[in-house]
Amino acid sequence: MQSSPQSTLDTFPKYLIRNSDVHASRAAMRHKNYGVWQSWTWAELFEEIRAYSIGLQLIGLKAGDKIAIVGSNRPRLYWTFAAAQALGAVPVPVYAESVAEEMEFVLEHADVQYAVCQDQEQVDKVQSMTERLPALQHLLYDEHRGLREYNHDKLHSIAGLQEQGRAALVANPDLAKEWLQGIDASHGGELCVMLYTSGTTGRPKGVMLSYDNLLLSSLNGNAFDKLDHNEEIIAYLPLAWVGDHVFSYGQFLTAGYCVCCPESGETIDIDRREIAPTYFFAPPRVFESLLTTITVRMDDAGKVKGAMYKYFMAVAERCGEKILNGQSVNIVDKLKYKVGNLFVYGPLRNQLGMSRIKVGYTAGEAIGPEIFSFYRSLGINLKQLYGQTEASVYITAQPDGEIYPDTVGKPSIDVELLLADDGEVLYRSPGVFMGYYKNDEATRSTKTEDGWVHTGDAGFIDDDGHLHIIDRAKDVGKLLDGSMFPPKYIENKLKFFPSIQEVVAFGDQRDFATVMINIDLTSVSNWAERNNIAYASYQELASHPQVYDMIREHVDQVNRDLSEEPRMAGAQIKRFLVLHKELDADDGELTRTQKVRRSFIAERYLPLIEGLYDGSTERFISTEVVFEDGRRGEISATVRIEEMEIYGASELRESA
Amino acid sequence: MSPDVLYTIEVILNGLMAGVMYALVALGFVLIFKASGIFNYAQGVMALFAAMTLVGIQNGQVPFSHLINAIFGTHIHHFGWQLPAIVAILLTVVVMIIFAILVERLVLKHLVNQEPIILFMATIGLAYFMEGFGDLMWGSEIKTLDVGLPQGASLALEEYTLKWAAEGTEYYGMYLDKLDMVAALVALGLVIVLSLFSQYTKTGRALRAVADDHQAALSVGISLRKIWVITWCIAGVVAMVAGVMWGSKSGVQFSLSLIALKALPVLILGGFTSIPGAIIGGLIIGVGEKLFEYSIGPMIGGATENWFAYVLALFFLVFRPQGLFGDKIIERV
Amino acid sequence: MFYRQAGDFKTTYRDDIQTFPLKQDRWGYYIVLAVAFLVVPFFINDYWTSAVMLPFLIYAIAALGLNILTGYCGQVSLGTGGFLAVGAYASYKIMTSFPDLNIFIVVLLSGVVTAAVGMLFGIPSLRIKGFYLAVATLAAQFFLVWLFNKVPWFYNNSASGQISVPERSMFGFAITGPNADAPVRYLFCLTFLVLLAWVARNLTRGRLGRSWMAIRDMDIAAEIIGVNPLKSKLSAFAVSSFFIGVAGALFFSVYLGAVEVGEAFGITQSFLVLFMIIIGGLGSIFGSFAGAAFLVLVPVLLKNIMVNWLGWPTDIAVHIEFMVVGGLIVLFLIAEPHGLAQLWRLAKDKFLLWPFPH
Amino acid sequence: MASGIEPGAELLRIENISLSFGGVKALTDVSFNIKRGEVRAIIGPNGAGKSSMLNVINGFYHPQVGEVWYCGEKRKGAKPHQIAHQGIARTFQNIALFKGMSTLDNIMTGRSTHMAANMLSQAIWRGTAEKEEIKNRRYVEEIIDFLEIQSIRKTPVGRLPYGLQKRVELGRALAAEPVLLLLDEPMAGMNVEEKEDMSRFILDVQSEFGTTIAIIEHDMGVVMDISDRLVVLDYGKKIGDGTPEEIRNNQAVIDAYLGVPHE
Repeated sequence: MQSSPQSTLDTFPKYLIRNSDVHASRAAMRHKNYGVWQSWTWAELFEEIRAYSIGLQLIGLKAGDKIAIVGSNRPRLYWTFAAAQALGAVPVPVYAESVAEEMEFVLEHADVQYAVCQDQEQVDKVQSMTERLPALQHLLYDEHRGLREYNHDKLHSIAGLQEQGRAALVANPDLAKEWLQGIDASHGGELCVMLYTSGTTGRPKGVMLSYDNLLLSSLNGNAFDKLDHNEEIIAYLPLAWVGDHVFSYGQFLTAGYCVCCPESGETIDIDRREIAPTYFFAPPRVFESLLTTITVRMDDAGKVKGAMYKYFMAVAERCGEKILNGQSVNIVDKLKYKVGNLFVYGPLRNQLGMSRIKVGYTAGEAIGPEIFSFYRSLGINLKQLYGQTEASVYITAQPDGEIYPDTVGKPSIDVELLLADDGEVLYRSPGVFMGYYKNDEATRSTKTEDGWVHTGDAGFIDDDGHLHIIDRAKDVGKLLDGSMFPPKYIENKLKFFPSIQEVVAFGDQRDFATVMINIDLTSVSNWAERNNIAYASYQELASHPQVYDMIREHVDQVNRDLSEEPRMAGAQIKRFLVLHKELDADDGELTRTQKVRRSFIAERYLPLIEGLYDGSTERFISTEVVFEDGRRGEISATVRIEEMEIYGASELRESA
Repeated sequence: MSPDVLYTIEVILNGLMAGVMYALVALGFVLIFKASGIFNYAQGVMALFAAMTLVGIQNGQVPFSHLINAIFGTHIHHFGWQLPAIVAILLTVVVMIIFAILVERLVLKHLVNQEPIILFMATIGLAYFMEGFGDLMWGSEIKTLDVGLPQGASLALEEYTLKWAAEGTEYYGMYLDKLDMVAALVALGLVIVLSLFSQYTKTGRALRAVADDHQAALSVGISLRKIWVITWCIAGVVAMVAGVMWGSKSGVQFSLSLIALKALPVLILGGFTSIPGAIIGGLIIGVGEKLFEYSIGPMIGGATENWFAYVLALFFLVFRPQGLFGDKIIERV
Repeated sequence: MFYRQAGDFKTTYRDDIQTFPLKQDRWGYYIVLAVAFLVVPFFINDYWTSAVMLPFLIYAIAALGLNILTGYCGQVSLGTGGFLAVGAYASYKIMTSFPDLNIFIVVLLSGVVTAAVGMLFGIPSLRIKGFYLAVATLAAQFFLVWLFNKVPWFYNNSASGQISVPERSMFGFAITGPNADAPVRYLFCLTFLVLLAWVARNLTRGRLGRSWMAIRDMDIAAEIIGVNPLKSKLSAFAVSSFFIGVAGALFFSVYLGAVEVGEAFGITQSFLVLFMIIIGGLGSIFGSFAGAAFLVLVPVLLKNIMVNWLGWPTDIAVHIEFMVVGGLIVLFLIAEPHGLAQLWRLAKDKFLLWPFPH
Repeated sequence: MASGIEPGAELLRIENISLSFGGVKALTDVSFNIKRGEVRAIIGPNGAGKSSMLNVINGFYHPQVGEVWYCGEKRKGAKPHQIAHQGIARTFQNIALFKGMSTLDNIMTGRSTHMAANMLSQAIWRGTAEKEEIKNRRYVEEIIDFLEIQSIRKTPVGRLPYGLQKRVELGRALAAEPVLLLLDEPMAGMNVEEKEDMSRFILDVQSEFGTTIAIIEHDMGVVMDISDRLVVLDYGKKIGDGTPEEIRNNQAVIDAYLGVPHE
């Protein structure tokens, strides 16, 4: 249909055109809206995006302009990428739920002239900061609700723009051709998108990625997992996150598969089940919470069903992964697994909407081994990958059949790895970013002349060539006795226990390692119910002696493990406490991607940390918190601190 | 007086008698409805069952004899005694009380605060069960019931009314059934006893309280379940009386249970909650259908009693849904 | 447990509101249909046809009818027997007055006649509710039966007062009369049942059905939001009576062949059908089938056990049957007021949620 | 019918209404009007006759004395369902949802006034019936989206928590695309957040659909916020009528409310 004098496929708009030719009548996008999955074929999608793009052109969007995208996974917001790129403009997705000042910084720093908002809420947010955003010219919105009364000189509905675009196309036949020529003129080296990394420390940095970066890593990703136009995925992660950008946009266009947008936050689970994606991606958090809900729900099961579930899950644990990896298992187990598949695994996959998954990925953080193997043992091909915005995601990934929970896999296609002396991992690949926007000094410090990029993560490569990540390189500290102290490593080991939600470890430049622990409300409260432990509040539950005992066991377990590894033995946990409140992004204790802000916490809970080291058995603490409705308040408590026993580094390893 | 007038009077009187019979059954409905808001379709079957039991006990029948014989190939039928009516009646009363308790235990208890229509259907089920049970227990053949009530026409009355007719006309005096008269008296007595009971006994007052307002009654500590048992007992007894009357009139047989259906229109007219209503409704229906049959019946093939009552009730409903004595219903939202 | 909803998603409202949204259900339905039409006819003999199949099919139609009125629209009726009679006599009169008329048409027309009568007796429902209405419908029951008894025109002055069906055939197959073969009669009734069930489903899932349920659940609110009670109730009576009329016509012409109104269409019929929908489940199409099947099979079963196995006299069997049926009604009203349909629904939910308990 | 009425012009006029049930006076000589597009509150202590007033407006009660003028026409003994067809919809003080039906079906039922397929086409589910079903389903879905109740679309309303039921009932009323929407204590028994949501919805309804709204509500704070004008009833008599300001300073009203706890 719109076949243009095709040059090489080196930009996303070109892929859009390609798909509208090759897959014209295939579903390109779905959106659960008004009760059913509204669908667009590639041909329709092309038409929509072109109209949109022309519309943008009419209100003056031109090459080089920055256009912010604020909102959740809605088709029109995804269209904005292509529509803008077709005109040579640069889309800048922003974390919709980020607090005003964060968003304002990004919009200001990226000096965006246009902003596309999902709905009234976002429009209000952006408009509230207009006077501090001189560059901003036009606001666009997807959902008109509640915006009727607003002044519309500088405010446009996307649908409205599309109408204008269509009208213009009719009025002026050449427009379409010019538009296509514009696309042909562009090339792969150009800036394609700017993604702001929600830095755990300091201000977010704007990572500039070129078409080549994203296209190549997308294509490599497709090749690595044999993804093609038959995939269906469900887009539910923040648009501003590189993961979503590659999966729901890069690979979407390059592979030509179908992206489905859920109806709303509450319905995501149902929507996933309805669509049953063939390719799935989620940070460990999602898998954790899914597993927790499964266990919680199964706990209420009747005797028979409960027993059956336990039995077959045991079978799966024994041979499920082997079967998935195509290793040989004895015939009896094979049979048992088949039965289990009929009665438990199959239905479970069905409930999770994972019956059709070809490949599932977890990344962003380390995932608990048992969580990881739980899904694999169900027959879901879940894999880990290690990536970064700066690398357009892929650095390493686990190849099929070579899955080890404690590694993040082998270098992805076209990726080279290098280990610095301090153990930091460096990489070089076609996906490597152009640089940080308006921040050369940061660029220089991360990216060497010859294109190596510092991941900032410490790790090592084992004999099979698999990469192990220990921790953030700069976070790997030393105890005063000189032994190594990898906080994240310790924290993750603890976090792998379902009853533990969040952990903050201390020890750098100190005599010994200590941890602050956040219990996981869902699983612990459930545990409390079953052991009929009464409690009135999170605080009371957290400070309950029996809870302490349970946590104590976990910590002890971790200490044993640490003592097994000579390099870590010194970092055993000497004292711990259970925090009286949940760490919360609204209080700035976590980042928007739910990573802990170590330094911030360190000063916020100073008294407790002193307590951890001055040998006192309890400490009083009072902190300011922000409630959901924005009100501020104080909460205070006296937190108990407990002493742990330390194990000698295991002789076995010593001798080895 | 011309014979026609006299005939008419006779018809009316007969109607009144029949009406009393209907009223008798209707009474049972009203009692239960007032106390528990249940529309007890089984009332008719209760009457049948009571009558059967009475006959059975009186003639010393072996309960379930047919079944027993079928299973063990035996040939037992009677104990071979004859009990005096009064004893039989008392025993029957006991049976009905046991029955009432069972009903409460097994059925009502589990159906508290269900919609009336559900309860209604439940009693239909109950009726079916009892019918089968009664037949199984005493056999389904038609039985004659004789507790020594006077039978046949009252000759005295015939003699007495002979001379009322105008000279020279053909008239053989008024035909009234003694049994009907007795029934009328019994019904009257029953009503008086019941009203005294509900006026002057503690239980009676409790009954009224419950009828007026369940919640209130409960809050002042009247046990609903106890009340229900009592009402069902009373209803049982009333059913027995009705059963005896109808039984001695036209034999104890299945059709007896259908008088329950006849009582429905009576209630529609009289309202579900008023004892006098039941009586008057009964009389109206009785007289109405007799007169209709007498005057119009012949023209349209007779046997109009089968439906007259219902059609009357139907028209009545359409024009005065709340019944004779009910007051206007104000719907709120 | 066997359900796999994953990947079964709807892109249009048409798909979303179809009768069997789940693929597996849809297939189950097709299979049942195929078996009923293509397999069963080759295996049924006269006994099965007359003892089980025909009664089931015909009562299912009647139950559907009553369920529309009572289950969906909330108007309790005890006049079913009477309306069955109307259907039967209508078909008789039509057949005898228009000998050449196709039997299929005849049955439909009987339904139409009954619908008219039903609407007539439905008028009181505009003023009265609950068992007041139930009583009013008794008037229909008794009056109609009496009418067909007393007015010779209805039974063409036949000496016996009975009506007996003349032979009628379609495509060369005798449908009615002594020469009709079991499979043919079965298929004839089955066709009507499937057709009417489909219609019932369509009516109950659309505007009309919703207005019925609205009247049932809260009539005042319904009227205030714009549901016309007159139309809703009368349409319910009409549709319901149409179904029952068709059932009556089949009952007489295909099943019994000759009837005497008093015994064939007495009050007991009214109760029987009412029981069917209570046990089956009020306000459920499936329930109508389940209830009919249940109450047709239970007696057959009991009879076989007690009479044929234990060799008890029939009358005892009948008594016990009464007890069992009555007992079941009470039991259902206590344990599961929504009947077999609800049990089915729960079981299904269990499977849908499997392995999760809730 | 209402199309002729400009925003701000009189939509409905109550003239000297008196209503009594068997001697018990519910309303005595009440007169007021409602203008197109406004939020008109009817307030007053318990038993002041507010609900009776709504019942008169939507024709459920027929006052012995007085006239109701709607869209410039005097109403003569119309039935509630006819009045619904004239564009008056309402919600109820104690929720009057159809318990046996799903959220979707409840709201679809509210759509009846816009559906007209004949019985035959419904019976065979072809042609107009199906088309109209789908068309209106779409509209209903927009309401569901508007009220943010997607997640309970197919849940039987009986199982829903109180707050959501209230929302569904609002949805059912909106489905009729009413000209005049009567809300009978839409926030009774709600907590602060729920009340805020509900007020937002009500105001959105007014702005999105240009619906005229008559609301009974006890929460003075909320009423004063969202309503343009108020009528105050006490013992069936009108004791005040005007803007929130005027009402606040109306002595009669203050007296009526003295000692009357308003939740």
